[in-house]
Amino acid sequence: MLMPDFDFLFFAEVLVGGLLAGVMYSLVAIGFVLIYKTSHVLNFAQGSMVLLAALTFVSLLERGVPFWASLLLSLAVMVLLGLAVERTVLRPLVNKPPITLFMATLGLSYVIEGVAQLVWGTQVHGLDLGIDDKPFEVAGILISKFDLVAAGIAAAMVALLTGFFRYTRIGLAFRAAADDQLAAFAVGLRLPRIWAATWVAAGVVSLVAGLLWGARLGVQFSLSFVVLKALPVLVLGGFDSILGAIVGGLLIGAGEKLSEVYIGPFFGGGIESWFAYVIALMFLLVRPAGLFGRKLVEKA
Amino acid sequence: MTSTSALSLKRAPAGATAETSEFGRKELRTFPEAASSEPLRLESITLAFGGVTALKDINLAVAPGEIRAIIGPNGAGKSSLLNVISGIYRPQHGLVWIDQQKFARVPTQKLARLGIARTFQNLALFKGLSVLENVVIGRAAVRHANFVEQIVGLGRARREQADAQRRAEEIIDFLDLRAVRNRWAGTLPYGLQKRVELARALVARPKILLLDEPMAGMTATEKQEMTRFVRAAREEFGTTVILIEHDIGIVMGLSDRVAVLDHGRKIADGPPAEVQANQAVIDAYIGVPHDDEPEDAYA
Amino acid sequence: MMNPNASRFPAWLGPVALLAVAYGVLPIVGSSYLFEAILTPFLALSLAAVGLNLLTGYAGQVSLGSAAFMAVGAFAAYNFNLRLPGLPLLMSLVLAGFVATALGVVFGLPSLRLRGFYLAVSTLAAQFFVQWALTKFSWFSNNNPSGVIDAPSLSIFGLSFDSSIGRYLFALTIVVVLAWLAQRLVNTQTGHNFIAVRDNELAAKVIGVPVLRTKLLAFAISSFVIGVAGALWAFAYLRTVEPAGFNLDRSFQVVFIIIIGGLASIRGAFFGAALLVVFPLILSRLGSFLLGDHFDSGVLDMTQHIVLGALIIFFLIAEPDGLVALWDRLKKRLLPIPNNP
Amino acid sequence: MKTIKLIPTVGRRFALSAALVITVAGTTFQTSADEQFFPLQSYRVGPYAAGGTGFFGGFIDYLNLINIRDGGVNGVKLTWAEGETQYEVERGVEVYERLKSHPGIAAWNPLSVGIAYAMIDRITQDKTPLITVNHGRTDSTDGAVFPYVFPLLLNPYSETSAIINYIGAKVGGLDRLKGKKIVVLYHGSPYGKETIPIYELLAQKYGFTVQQIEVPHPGNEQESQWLTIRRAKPEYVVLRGWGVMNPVAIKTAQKVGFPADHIVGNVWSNSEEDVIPAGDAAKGYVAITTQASGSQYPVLQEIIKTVYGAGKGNLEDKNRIGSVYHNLGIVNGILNVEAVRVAQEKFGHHTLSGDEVRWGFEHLKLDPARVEALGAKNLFHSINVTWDNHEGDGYVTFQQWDGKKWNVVSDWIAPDWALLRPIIEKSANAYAAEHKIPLRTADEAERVDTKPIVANK
Repeated sequence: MLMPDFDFLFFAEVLVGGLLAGVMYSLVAIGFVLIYKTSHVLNFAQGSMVLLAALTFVSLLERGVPFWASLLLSLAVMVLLGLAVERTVLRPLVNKPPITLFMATLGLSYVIEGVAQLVWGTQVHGLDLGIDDKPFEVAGILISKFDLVAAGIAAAMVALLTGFFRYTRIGLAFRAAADDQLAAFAVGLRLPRIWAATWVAAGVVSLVAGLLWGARLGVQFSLSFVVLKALPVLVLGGFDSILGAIVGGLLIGAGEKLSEVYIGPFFGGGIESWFAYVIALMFLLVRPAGLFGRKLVEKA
Repeated sequence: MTSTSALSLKRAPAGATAETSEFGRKELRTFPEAASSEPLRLESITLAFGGVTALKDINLAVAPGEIRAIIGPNGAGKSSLLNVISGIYRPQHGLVWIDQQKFARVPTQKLARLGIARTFQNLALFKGLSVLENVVIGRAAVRHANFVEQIVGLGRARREQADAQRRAEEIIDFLDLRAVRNRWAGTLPYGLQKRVELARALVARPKILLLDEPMAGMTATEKQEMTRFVRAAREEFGTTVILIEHDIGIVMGLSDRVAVLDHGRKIADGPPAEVQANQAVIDAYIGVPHDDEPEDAYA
Repeated sequence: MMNPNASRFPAWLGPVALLAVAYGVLPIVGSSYLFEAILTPFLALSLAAVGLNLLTGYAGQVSLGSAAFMAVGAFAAYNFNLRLPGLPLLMSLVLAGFVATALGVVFGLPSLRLRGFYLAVSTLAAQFFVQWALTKFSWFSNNNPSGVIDAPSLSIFGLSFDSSIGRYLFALTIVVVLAWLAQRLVNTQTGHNFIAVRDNELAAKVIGVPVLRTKLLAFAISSFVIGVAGALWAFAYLRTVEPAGFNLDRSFQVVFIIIIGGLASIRGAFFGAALLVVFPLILSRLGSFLLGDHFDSGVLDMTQHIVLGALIIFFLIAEPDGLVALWDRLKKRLLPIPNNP
Repeated sequence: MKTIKLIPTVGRRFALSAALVITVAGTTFQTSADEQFFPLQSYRVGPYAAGGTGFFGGFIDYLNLINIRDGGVNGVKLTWAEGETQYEVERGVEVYERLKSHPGIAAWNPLSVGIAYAMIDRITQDKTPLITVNHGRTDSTDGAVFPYVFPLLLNPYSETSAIINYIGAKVGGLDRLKGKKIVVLYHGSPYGKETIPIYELLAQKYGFTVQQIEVPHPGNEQESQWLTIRRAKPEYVVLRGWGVMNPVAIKTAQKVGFPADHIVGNVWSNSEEDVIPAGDAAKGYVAITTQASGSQYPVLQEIIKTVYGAGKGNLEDKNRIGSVYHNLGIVNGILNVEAVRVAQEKFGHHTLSGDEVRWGFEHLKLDPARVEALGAKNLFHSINVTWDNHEGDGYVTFQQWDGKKWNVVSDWIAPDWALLRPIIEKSANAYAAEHKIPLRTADEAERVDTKPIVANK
């Protein structure tokens, strides 16, 4: 082989690839964070929401509905879903322990997956967003335009959400609810409305994630597996930090790819499926609230 | 006023023996040295969360068998103090002496074996257990049989279970809980739950009992009952009691001595009458705008 | 149907009658379909749920990795049986349980520092790691190129249990024994310690419940039971398993069983498993009956998916204590003075 | 407007769904003297639903064709019942247990490795054939050890050999493989790993280097694997994928600039569902197949005319007629029906026992002339199953995706059966030893149980 022992360029390439892959994980993780922040629920149904959003969009598109109309209709579906979830699942379960709510979202994910496939069928769809995925080279490192767009969208979304939380009235209400539900209630914030709003927001985020992941994987049942990629990100970044979701995503993405390439061969490869969890776990043992999470792990 | 508290600190053992001459008949046999020394002493405890100081240089000596109240406005640091004693918080500075042993942080897991039991401000019963089971489990610290022995139910496991059961029944009778002994703990009215918690603490026959607002949210009758039980517990078992309570009327009637905290500092410490007349205490209470907890007016 | 004076019956009558039916009546009247497709998987899943209920229902530690411990039990039993010739079958099962226990303790270690969701997510690490390891190292499957293991024939003391009834009785006996032990356990001090740690960890710690030891013990015992359940799944039910059979869906299935059946109830595990095993079959029978040839098994399955998910939400909202609570209430209505189990 | 169609579909589905929930019932098996029954462990939902609907749709379409056009096989009606498995083993077992006592079972066709494995013991006891067309356990090719299991047309080892033969042809002959580099990207599962030793063996034999890289299940992230491939600069990449791993592989290949026409997919990476989600990235991608796709073959035309014309077509989406899985289902139908026909010639034109159908499969010889007579010329090549060769020397071809459909780009290629046979026998014998199975002889294979064996207890 012509390569030297350590190929820096290759390392950099894996690193960049990993970071960009991490952005994709973050996209899903942000949806979790939104809901966790305000209602302290780990929403396992996030994956099925991603599936539903993407499937709705692509099915409408294939039935001849124009792009923007499809997007709006899918958005409407996600909004309705968010409202319905608040009404039928969250509200009756208010004041139940968080773990009960978590299990309810497990059930919810079954319902959403079932309905999505019942309505739209189980076929596999391709999804072309018109973003070219051909690579171009920067200083010898291949970079995919699609990934850059995804990263851009993720960045925009984070900026948007941060701005929203920081500067809008309802955003501040969100934060208040996140900080102290009782207090928020006391000053007259209507929690159900806030929850409904967060679920709607999470639905919108899952539409974005669904489109990007769908363009990457094709729109099919496996889309709901993306939650499994997002969970270690959340653990690492903290369940309630949007910044954590981004940084966690980057770290997990990079760590996972580098370890697969450099550590994987010692185990015969294929360690990606669990390695992210191990990274996250190790980290947790040192810092039980994740990178940016609040230190009240006990609450959960 | 600080001088008084320092004084009282030094005076404590002597005062205690005088006040509690008739307590602890049973326990004296088991722990002969306990009566002769302070069961608990705090030595310049300072505790802060982030930048906020919760406790500042607190000294407190507890005499054997006394009922010692800790009062103060909301946020004065009373609960923090109890949490330092039970090892839930680790103070930045200072020592906790329990029975001649000193701790920078009290090991919570060993608390029961150190002879300390406590109740919690917000109910901390095990909702999934019956009243009786809640009380029985109070003996956890002195049980050693492993789970296999327990499943088989022979020898040590059976003896321990029988012993715990017997003691629990005694306490249940003692605290008038017989009527509800088989109910789920979580289904009882609030006042009764507080009493069950007291039972769970007492069944361990602690030398020191820490009560965190044992009467909060109770009706007047319930408070009277509770007062009676706390007193009876001291008479019967010779337990030293440290309690936080908001109802000043009750505190003054029940306790031998009262320590007052304000903004993390101890501003007074002494017999109820003395504390009641203390200007700093009066100021502290008036200075505090308004508690949202129901609280009898001071004085 | 039920005698209103039934309250005169002693408490042991119910379980004894049930055992009499299970051992005496079913083997005579049951068909092979009943044993192979319903009862045996029902027993194995019930046992797994008993195990998880000890950990999650009683000790309050949420685990999403049950299937991993089932897999460990199955593959360990297979390997003990394969590599230690002459080892009695029961011994392989017990040893397999211990291997699962060891792994359970290792993956239970995070519980000493983590709670709630963080712990739940960390148990996923067990799920993925075990599946990976079993696939990766073909030693575990005796270098079978397909990674599939075949169960040995079931015989104890020269008695063969290889017919469908035999396998059923084999599973039944193991499940009865372990469930009985579990039932005893939850009524001992240790069982109460589990509940104490679940209900209020701090209070438990203060009164001297050894919290850390209790948590690890819960992981250990639970993993043992789940491991044996996995071995039953492999040996008595499917008779050939691949690591992929113990995937995340299986873990969720066990979680669903205890939610629907009733958390912190040994009986609940059986109720929940019965529902989860029988419900899809009823639905599919319904489907083919109603719609005959035109019936689309896809629609049916989607429906099942939706109904299952909705059931879970329903139970969490309306009956958090699960089927067991419903059953008890029903019994109470039918028998004026209930005999408490 | 196409949207209009959507509403009734959704409505119907929900109506069905609602109907299911509210009614109560049970089933009984209706029996009739001259029926041959096919129990179908189908999967129409879940992650692999696309393959399941295609395959079982094709299979049912062909059975329907025989019933409608010919009135069955020599007057014996073909019947079937479906049980949904979601590709899950225990549900497959449940369906097996449910349907196994149905009279007149011809053969089981699960199209799932896991379910097939779980059934080997059971169907051997029942003496009913288990067909694992194109997949399954390689060593079950050896009929001496596995009398009732038939990995028809292509087992995984033959697939491996055929792929290497194809790549050899592309580089200008097998001898030109020397010094070349091939990467095998395999799914992180027992299925994925099964062919590792065969690639090693062939690499040794032909002197090329092979690097085998695992993709963890489900395979929706392959960045690191493809960067490694990019660094390795192989001539060809063999994709031994599954489900979502396939389109992601193709997309990621494009991302790292690896040309799609140098990726060769195996039989689980060769369907429309594997390439459509990859969009344009899949243009030029090549995959192995035992049956060509497209609907131009006479048998498909007849199915369209006779079955779909009568409104009895099984595929909801008619565009999928002639797709890879649909055609595989049809070929599978041909093989099953012809095995029944062969057996009927020997045992009579009536409902046969499972063991009689087994005999039929063991004498299933369809030469190209017969295949043409069946209207399947160029759909598949030929098959010649014997008592000890249960694969039947299937030929394969390679197809290339042009962005819309698959086009055949090679002749019919034969795997190197002679090379593989000893390895297969060795593995089969080891299995026989471990399970204490006596090896069957040619004479024993001729002994046939004419009574159906219904193990009901």
